Amino acid sequence: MIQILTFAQLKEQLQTPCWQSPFKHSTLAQLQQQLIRDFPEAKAVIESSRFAVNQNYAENLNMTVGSQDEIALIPPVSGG
Amino acid sequence: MIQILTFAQLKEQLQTPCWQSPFKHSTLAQLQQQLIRDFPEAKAVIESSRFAVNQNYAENLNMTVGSQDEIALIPPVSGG
Amino acid sequence: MTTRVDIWERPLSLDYVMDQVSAPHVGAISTFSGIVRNHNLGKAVRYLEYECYAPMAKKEMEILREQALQQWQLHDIAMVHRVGRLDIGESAIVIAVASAHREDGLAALKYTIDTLKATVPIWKKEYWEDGSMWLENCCG
Amino acid sequence: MTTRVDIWERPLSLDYVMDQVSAPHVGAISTFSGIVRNHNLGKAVRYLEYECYAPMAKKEMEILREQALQQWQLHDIAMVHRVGRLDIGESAIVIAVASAHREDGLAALKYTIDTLKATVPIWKKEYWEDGSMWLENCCG
Repeated sequence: MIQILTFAQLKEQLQTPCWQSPFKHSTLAQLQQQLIRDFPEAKAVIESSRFAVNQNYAENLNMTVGSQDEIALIPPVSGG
Repeated sequence: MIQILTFAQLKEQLQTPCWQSPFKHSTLAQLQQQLIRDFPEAKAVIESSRFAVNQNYAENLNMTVGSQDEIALIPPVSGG
Repeated sequence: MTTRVDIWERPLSLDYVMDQVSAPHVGAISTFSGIVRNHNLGKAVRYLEYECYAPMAKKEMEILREQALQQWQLHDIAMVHRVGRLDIGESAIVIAVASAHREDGLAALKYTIDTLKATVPIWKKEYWEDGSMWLENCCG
Repeated sequence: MTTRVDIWERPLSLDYVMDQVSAPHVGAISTFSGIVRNHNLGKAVRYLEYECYAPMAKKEMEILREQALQQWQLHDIAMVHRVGRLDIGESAIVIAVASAHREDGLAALKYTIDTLKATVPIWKKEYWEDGSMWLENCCG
């Protein structure tokens, strides 16, 4: 099972700080599509968010991840 | 009599914080020439210095000044 | 990971980051403090709440710190970001850059705050009299 | 003439200039401190002596402050230069710039210190073990 950490407006819209995908392995693109299917009202913020894998931004959505990875979906940041 | 305030290396080379010209009126160019005649060993620093008249930098040496003006010769600055 | 980047839940101190970067061969210290304003986009702000993805935020701050140290001639950089509730006038971020010469320090300071605002996973929510909203650093 | 520019014979305080520019609508405070280093141009420095043409120095500082306030969107700028004998690690100049947004503040801070070093009639003499020399701000 893959878990995805969520933050800020994304966390509020998904109503959980940690969304659980049914997959054992998946590309980030598949996870994104699954999220949009489960939360169609959050499509805009999901698509404007970037994935991080093990605390590093993913370069693209082709990357395959598994249940051992720490996955986070990072909505547009507003620090500083 | 025109007085010229001096500072830093210029003050040390002229050995006075306030040099007195014999003129009542003079252009800045004439004052500069007089200074170089009196202190030939200070020619380099005199020529690299800028005149200030009444606490404003003079645009050029054509300006005529008199004994009522506050004249200063400003060597290259090094504040900050 | 050094202690030169950090995230605090308590009030920040500019003196703290300045002390961290001070040394006898430092000729210039440039600092930036990002402060909670009493208004934004025409609305009166009551307070802000900052949230972060702490381990990744520290990692990203360390990455941008290393990038700045490589790009310019610097002695050191220290920065602390605050999270939790912040009131008007309180600092959300303090950064200090120490250098021998000012040009490098000022350029690195701008790079550091610009990059932090673009990459570090920290979010702020603005609270007004009549509502609240998560913000995005779209345009600085 | 405001009290936002000054020349002190005593140790400077960054807090002093930061307090002068703080206000509830300020979102960014950028500061610069110019500090006496323990070496310069390959020589070990013991201490510095700063001298100034005080009335004109304040006037020039006020002029460049007004230029910066006109050129960028700023809340306020304050600066103090120190004169007399300064030891290693002591600040010769402190500048604080307050703005709503960081870009203006950082640009104005750079303009202020660059222009101050080029135009304000202040001079420093460096003292080493074996001599001393008046310096010139030729190249920053």
